[in-house]
Amino acid sequence: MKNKTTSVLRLLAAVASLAILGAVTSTLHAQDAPAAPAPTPVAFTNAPAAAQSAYLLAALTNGDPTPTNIAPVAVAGHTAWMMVSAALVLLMTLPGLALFYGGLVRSKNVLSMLAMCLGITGLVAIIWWAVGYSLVFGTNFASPFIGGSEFFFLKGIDSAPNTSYAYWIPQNVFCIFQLTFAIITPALIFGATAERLKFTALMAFVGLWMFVVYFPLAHMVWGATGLMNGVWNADAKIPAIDFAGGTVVHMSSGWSALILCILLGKRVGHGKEPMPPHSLVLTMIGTGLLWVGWYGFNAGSALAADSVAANAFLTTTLATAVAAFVWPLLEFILKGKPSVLGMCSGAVAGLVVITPACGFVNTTGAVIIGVVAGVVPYFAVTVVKHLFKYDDALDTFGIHGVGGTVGALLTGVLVNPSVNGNLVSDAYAAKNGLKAAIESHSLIVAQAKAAGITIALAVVGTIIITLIVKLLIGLRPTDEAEHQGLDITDHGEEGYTH
Amino acid sequence: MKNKTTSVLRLLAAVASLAILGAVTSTLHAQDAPAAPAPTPVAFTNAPAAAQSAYLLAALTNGDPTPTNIAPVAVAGHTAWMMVSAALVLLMTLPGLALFYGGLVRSKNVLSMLAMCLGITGLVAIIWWAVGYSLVFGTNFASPFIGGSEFFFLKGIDSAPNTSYAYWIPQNVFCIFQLTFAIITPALIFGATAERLKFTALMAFVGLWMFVVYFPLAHMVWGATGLMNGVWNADAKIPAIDFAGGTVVHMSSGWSALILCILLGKRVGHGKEPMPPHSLVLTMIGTGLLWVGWYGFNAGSALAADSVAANAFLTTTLATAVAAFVWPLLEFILKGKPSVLGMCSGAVAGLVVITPACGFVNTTGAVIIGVVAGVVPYFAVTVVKHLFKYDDALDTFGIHGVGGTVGALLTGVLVNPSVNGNLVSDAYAAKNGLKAAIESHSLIVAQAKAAGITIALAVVGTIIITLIVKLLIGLRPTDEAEHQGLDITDHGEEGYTH
Amino acid sequence: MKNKTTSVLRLLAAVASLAILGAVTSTLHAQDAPAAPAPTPVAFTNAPAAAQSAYLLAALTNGDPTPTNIAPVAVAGHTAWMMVSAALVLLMTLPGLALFYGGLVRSKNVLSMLAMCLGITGLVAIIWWAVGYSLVFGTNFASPFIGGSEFFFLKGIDSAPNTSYAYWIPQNVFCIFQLTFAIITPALIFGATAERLKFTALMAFVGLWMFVVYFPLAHMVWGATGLMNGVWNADAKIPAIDFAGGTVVHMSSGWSALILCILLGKRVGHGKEPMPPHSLVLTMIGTGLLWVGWYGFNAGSALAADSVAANAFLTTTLATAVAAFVWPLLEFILKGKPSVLGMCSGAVAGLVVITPACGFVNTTGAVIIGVVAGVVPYFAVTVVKHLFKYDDALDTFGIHGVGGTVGALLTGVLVNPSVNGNLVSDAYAAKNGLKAAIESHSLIVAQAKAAGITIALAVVGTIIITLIVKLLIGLRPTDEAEHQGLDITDHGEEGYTH
Amino acid sequence: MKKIEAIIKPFKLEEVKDALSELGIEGMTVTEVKGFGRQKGHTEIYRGSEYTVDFLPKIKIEIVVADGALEGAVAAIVKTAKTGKIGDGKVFVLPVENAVRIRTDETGDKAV
Amino acid sequence: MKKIEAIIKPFKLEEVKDALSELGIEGMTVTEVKGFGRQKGHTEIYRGSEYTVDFLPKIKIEIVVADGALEGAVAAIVKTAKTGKIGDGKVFVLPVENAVRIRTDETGDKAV
Amino acid sequence: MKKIEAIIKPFKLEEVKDALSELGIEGMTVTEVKGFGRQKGHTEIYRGSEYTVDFLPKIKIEIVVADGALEGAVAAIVKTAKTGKIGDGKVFVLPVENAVRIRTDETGDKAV
Ligand SMILES: Nc1ncnc2c1ncn2[C@@H]1O[C@H](COP(=O)(O)OP(=O)(O)O)[C@@H](O)[C@H]1O
Ligand SMILES: Nc1ncnc2c1ncn2[C@@H]1O[C@H](COP(=O)(O)OP(=O)(O)O)[C@@H](O)[C@H]1O
Ligand SMILES: Nc1ncnc2c1ncn2[C@@H]1O[C@H](COP(=O)(O)OP(=O)(O)O)[C@@H](O)[C@H]1O
Repeated sequence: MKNKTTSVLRLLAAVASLAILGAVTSTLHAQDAPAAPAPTPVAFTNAPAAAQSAYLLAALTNGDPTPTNIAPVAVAGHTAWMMVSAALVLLMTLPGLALFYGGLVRSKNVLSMLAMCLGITGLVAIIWWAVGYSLVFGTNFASPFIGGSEFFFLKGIDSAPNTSYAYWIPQNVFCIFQLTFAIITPALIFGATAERLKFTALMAFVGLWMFVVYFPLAHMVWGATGLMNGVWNADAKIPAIDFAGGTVVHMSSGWSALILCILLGKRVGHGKEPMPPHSLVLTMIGTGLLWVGWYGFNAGSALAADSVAANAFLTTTLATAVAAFVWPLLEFILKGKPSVLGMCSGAVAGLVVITPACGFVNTTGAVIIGVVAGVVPYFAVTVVKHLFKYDDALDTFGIHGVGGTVGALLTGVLVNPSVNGNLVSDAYAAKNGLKAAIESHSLIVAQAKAAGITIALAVVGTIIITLIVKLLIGLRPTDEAEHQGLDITDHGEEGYTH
Repeated sequence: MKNKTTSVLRLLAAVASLAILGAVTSTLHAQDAPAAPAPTPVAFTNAPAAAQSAYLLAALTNGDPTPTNIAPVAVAGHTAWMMVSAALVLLMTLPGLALFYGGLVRSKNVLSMLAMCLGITGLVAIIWWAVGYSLVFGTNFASPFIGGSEFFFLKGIDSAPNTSYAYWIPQNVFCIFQLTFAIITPALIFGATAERLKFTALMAFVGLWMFVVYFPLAHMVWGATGLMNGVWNADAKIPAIDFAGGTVVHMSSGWSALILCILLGKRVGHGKEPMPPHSLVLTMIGTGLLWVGWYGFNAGSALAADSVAANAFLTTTLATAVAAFVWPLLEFILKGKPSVLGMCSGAVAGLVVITPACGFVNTTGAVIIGVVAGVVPYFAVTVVKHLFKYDDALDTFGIHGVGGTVGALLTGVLVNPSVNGNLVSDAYAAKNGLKAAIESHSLIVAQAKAAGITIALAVVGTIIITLIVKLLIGLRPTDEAEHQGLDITDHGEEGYTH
Repeated sequence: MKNKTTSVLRLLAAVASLAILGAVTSTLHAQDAPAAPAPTPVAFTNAPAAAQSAYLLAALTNGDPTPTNIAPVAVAGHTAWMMVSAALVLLMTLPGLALFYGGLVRSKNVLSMLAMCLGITGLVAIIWWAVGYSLVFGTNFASPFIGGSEFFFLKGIDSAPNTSYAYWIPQNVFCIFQLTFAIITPALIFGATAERLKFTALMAFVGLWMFVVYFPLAHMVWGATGLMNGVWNADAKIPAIDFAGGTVVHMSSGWSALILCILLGKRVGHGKEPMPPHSLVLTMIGTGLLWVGWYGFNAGSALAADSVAANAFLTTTLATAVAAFVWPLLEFILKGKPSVLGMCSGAVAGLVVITPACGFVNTTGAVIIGVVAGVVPYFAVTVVKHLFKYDDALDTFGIHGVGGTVGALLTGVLVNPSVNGNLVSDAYAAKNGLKAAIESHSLIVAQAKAAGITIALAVVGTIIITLIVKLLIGLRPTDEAEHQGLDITDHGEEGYTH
Repeated sequence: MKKIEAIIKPFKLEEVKDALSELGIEGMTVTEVKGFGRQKGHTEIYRGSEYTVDFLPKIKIEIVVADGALEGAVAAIVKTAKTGKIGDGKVFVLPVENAVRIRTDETGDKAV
Repeated sequence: MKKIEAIIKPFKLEEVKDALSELGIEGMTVTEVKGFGRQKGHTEIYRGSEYTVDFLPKIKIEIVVADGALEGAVAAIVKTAKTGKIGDGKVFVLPVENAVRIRTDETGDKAV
Repeated sequence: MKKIEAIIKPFKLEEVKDALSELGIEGMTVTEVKGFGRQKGHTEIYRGSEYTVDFLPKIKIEIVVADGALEGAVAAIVKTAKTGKIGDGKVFVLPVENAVRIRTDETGDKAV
């Protein structure tokens, strides 16, 4: 057993080293993005009639208002959609993920999953307010790796748009929308470590992980000066694309989960006692809410209620439905019975794999992704996990780690600029090489680099943080406490009483 | 007993025959709708200023842009609303209906209800992508009974509007919105057959039923060339109206449910063992989610965030709340205790009955519908069912079949063109006779014809499909398996473990 | 015990009397608001091009269209947002609050909480349709205390905007949005009286309470001629502000709850038998849905998808997340274990306290409110309640009463006109003294008056209503019935069967 | 006095109860239990983890009867609970030394 | 040694437990059961289907005591569990032949 | 025949069952119970209301065996259920007068 663990860790270390090497090489020449000199905007009422009309049409269709020289403002339709989207992504965590995970553990640990989701929400929101948003979406450090300090404590953030990210939505709503991503990402990790990680250790881990893994990664992928922001950073050294978080959300959490669950060790009784889900009903409610909420996550990532959002809406639905069908179909073929957990797992896998691709692929791409999402994570969860014998309790790695990685790579293959003009924009994609990569069908190289960097950061970051937390707080409850369940030992409550 | 069944079936056969006769007569002279010659549109920037302004106002209020001669595009406010609506209707199935039904069965069958909803979602989405959408909303077959082949595999469907259906929303979102209807409709059926239908048989039934019942019916009612599409097809032979699916969704599923549950036979132990709902808490959660999701279903059926949607929003709320009050009031008067199940049943009945009417009636009409919806299905469920002794386990027929039929007819009585100008439009309603029917207060004739055709199609279709599935796969599990519960026998899982 | 109750009641009576005195004094000189003479509006197509453009921009950004002299209409983006908001607020009650409260009671009373929420929804909707909306938002009584009769039975209410309240949304949607507030407010009360109030008594109480407390209070605070409507009534005698219902919703329900639970007496076995929550899982689901739904409540109260809504969205999120973190932090420090119930309680407390302030304070104000919301209700619930020994079963007073009062007062301190220009508008705030109060940092005086009037009305109203209901129907079930649980005795059902 | 403990299949409960009522037996106590026996269980699979579930839901009925009523009661249970299929369950008889009715303090045969 | 099996009303559990603790009884085992007896049940109606529910929630307490402690324990239970209303429940006494404390292998009276 | 009633810690169930199966014991009945004993409980706090929970989840195993199998079965249970920590539980032995297998009407030792 010890040997197995060691060899897995060794393998990972090798992957990580290579990835880091790649990342460093790719970014040696990273430079500050030159600020475009903005002309003085005119007031709407002073603009010529044609400009006014063009401006209004742009406002309705998420067009670029720059030619009109009128400053964009928060506009009803897009603002409505982004508020809805932010609420939907919050719904994914509270109570979506809480129920999805909560149903899968034994009833004595159900509250520990709910507390995890609630606790992370509070903690991450506070960090986000203080520094997090700024470290991801600020730019005054002019760094491809991390944002800036200009928005610390959300200074200056109001309902005016931040046009580095979107023309027609208020920055404060953008900030909360992004917060909901920063909340669910670390929460995903703790499916792998379910039923055996102390709550205090969990919270400490999250506090560190945001700084070491999430903020840098999110900036690299989505920040205006980010290293791998192929769509919106003309200076991106790695012109990779990730529509809604294949790397930032799923790979980062999935790979961190793998490492953390290996370092943590298996649950007491693992492999001896049966540990079936205590309520697949909760898990199914969670799945439904995750699916519905994911429309905010994916279509909301267009940052407007526009054509790209509409495309993401369609592709998300198709990929998810197909995967939700394929996974239980495999069960039916291989084991004889299609299960509810299989359907739920397939749905989530579909959502995960389409995430980075949803705004970049067409209908056919979505169906292909759905099939792959129903097959690859299925085997990751039912075969690979048992082969390597790590206790990824609720299959965070199998679904989010593997699915996210597959999605990031598939996005490079199935990308289709006809659904999203930004993929070949003159302002960005033509400059940083994204357009060229797409036209030469070689985008997968950039995608692989981005995936490698993500894995490297998640693996190395998690190892370091885990060791720190272990030293300072310790990771596991006593065996006695683990038998009794974390609900009573960590929270002094029971999930259910009669 | 045998005799009872036979006589019920006979009665139904009679009704069905008459209805078919009516349908055939009405449609003998169906012809192809002549395609309106479209003038070449001008680009927005080239249009005169007045046209631009008119166009923009139309975009904001779901007006008709044809006079401006500028091609409509997907516009933020409507697109946002339709994405929300589609998500809300999906929420109705996952997890809304799953919980509503899941709570009503015994705990050993709870997963079978969840699997039903999830399985249908996957299967129907795949069929929809391949051919379903096209068979309903395509037009190249130029048939009043079925759509076309032009959209097979969603070919050519992108974020541009399909102006046969709506001016200002992307067709891909329209396609998914309609998919969510195609998902929930068959799922409703299996309330009637709960606790005793094999999962494989269920899935086979759905696969056939979509083609035999749903696609033709949805095209007839909502397709641009549909037989009974009074509002949007100038050539509709039967100028009936159905705002959000009284016939297409509730009658089709409700009447199919009646037939299927009779053919299937009663649950083992029915009438001997008590079979109370295992969790009214789940049922109530489901009710809440159905109600909330139904706003997407009803107000979303305006296909825009416009005045008609707003009216549907109001009428849906009033009818539902009134019915949710009247049903338990009846219980209180007749039995002494208002029950939670009664409140939930009343709410769903209200939602069902207002569905075809919501965009066509005013406030007072909605309140009347609410009262009727609280009374008629109440007696259908508590009296009629026991009289005829069929085992409509979760009352799909009593609520959706009866409620849908009542709603379709009441719509003909309470219709009020002042809330929806399309009811008397020159382009369609004046041509196909809808306007005349409304003005002469004889719309109920068309409504009755539409209801008759729906019943006929559902009854005959279900009989045929059921016989096929029975032959090929068999319908029921063994008695042993039924005792053990479908969760273990069909899905190899348990809903709850301790 | 008797003595304790008496002294509490005495204290309250004193507070109430003082408050009434204040209210009467403040309003002696209330006069009819003079109707502004409206110029004849021009049709959009006849307006000059500049007016058209200005009008369209106003439509997109919730601007004032008066200068353009074109009548405002329902516009897609705002209409979409308000339909979503109304649906979200309904979700807060069905099933949000039902689950939040339902999880906290013992399982034999879970249905009584669900029935309460469903029953109130039906009853209040019917009253609202008949007279309620009119009594709150009508104006033809020209009274600062109550609305008018012009909208009885929703006469004349259609999809045109009512510009006394909002320019760009349909009045029918506004009406339903406000209905959802009128539903959840009385439902909050019955957390305090859980497990021991007869259902019939509860319904009778609600029927009276709406007329005695809610309609007058809502008119005073939000009606166009309301006594304390500082933002929108130029003649408001008390220029107080309450963005989304600190007084109208939380204080009114919270203080009524305190009185009612004292008059009702404690649960049988209170303090002897353990009465732990039967399912914190339900409570947590409820919390998640409340939080998500509250975005409709708070940001929806902007009555548009505009900058103010966006600000409310941000402040709501921050205050809630901070409070959800601070409450369990206190538990951790004082008791050693952060609990899920603590996290849920903190979240709800944060939502309550930010409610009146959300559209009026900035980021920093929100964080301060979050901290206060995590601390003050915590002590109200864990210390004050035990000191005074009233049985506020689910802490309605501790969270909504105390939290609402704190929020109303803090709003006066933290108010910041830079996030909401209406606070210093020439049309209203400059006339009624709101602007002056804000500029002189003395708004807390008006806020205290408004709070005093609210408490007075709630306390006196509740005492009177309770006595009436006690006389006519009786309040409590027999001890036997209370032991058995209200689900069986009042509703003839069980929440769960196996 | 004797105590009868019968383990039966859950769906037989109503029938057994009715049969006992007809015999004039006015009280019994019922518990949901899990039974392990010759009746084989089933396999559940959760994402590749297979569990053999040998413990099947059963109902335990406990009845304390006067000695004279024993035989009839046991016979009634055996008759109505029988399906002839494996897993039908068992009836055990145990001696009881005393019984008290809490409400009345009656003891012995009068208490049951 | 004797085994006491008491069927009581659920809300009496705390009181009974406290009374027994005061007697120095340090162990007991409690089960949620359903009781059928003279106490009449209630009717539940689900959409027109009426069910008579005769099985009411009860608590079963099992205590094994040394012979000497029997009488006191039974008396304490009867006293504290009594409400005087129908359905208060029963106390049964059964003979026990041996007891083992798993932790220590102690047997007999020392084990309870 | 004897009836063994063993109260054990829940997570020991599988092990005990396997040990008994190896001895050739083919049937048993299991109930989820709550135990009160020397093992101390824990405190739960719900918004300032503190409850001491003394009733801990335990599993009760009931096995009726022929007299000859008694000793082995008890020993196996005690051995596998032991953790050495307080709260390991008890084994009680009660006399059984008869057993019937419902399916076959077999009685006595053949029935178990
Ligand atoms: N020796 C035993 N002691 C206690 N309970 C037993 C014993 N043998 C069987 N049971 C109970 O009886 C049930 C049925 O027994 P099983 O062997 O499956 O079938 P059958 O009764 O038809 O022989 C078991 O599930 C178990 O609950
Ligand atoms: N003969 C019996 N055997 C086993 N349990 C019994 C018997 N008679 C009664 N009980 C249990 O005692 C409970 C109370 O009995 P019941 O007849 O309702 O009232 P009372 O104890 O006041 O006479 C029943 O619900 C049942 O659980
Ligand atoms: N006298 C008794 N009668 C019935 N059950 C008992 C008795 N004493 C203990 N038990 C059961 O045994 C369990 C373990 O007992 P406890 O005193 O906690 O530890 P130990 O068995 O290590 O002495 C208790 O939880 C209870 O279920």
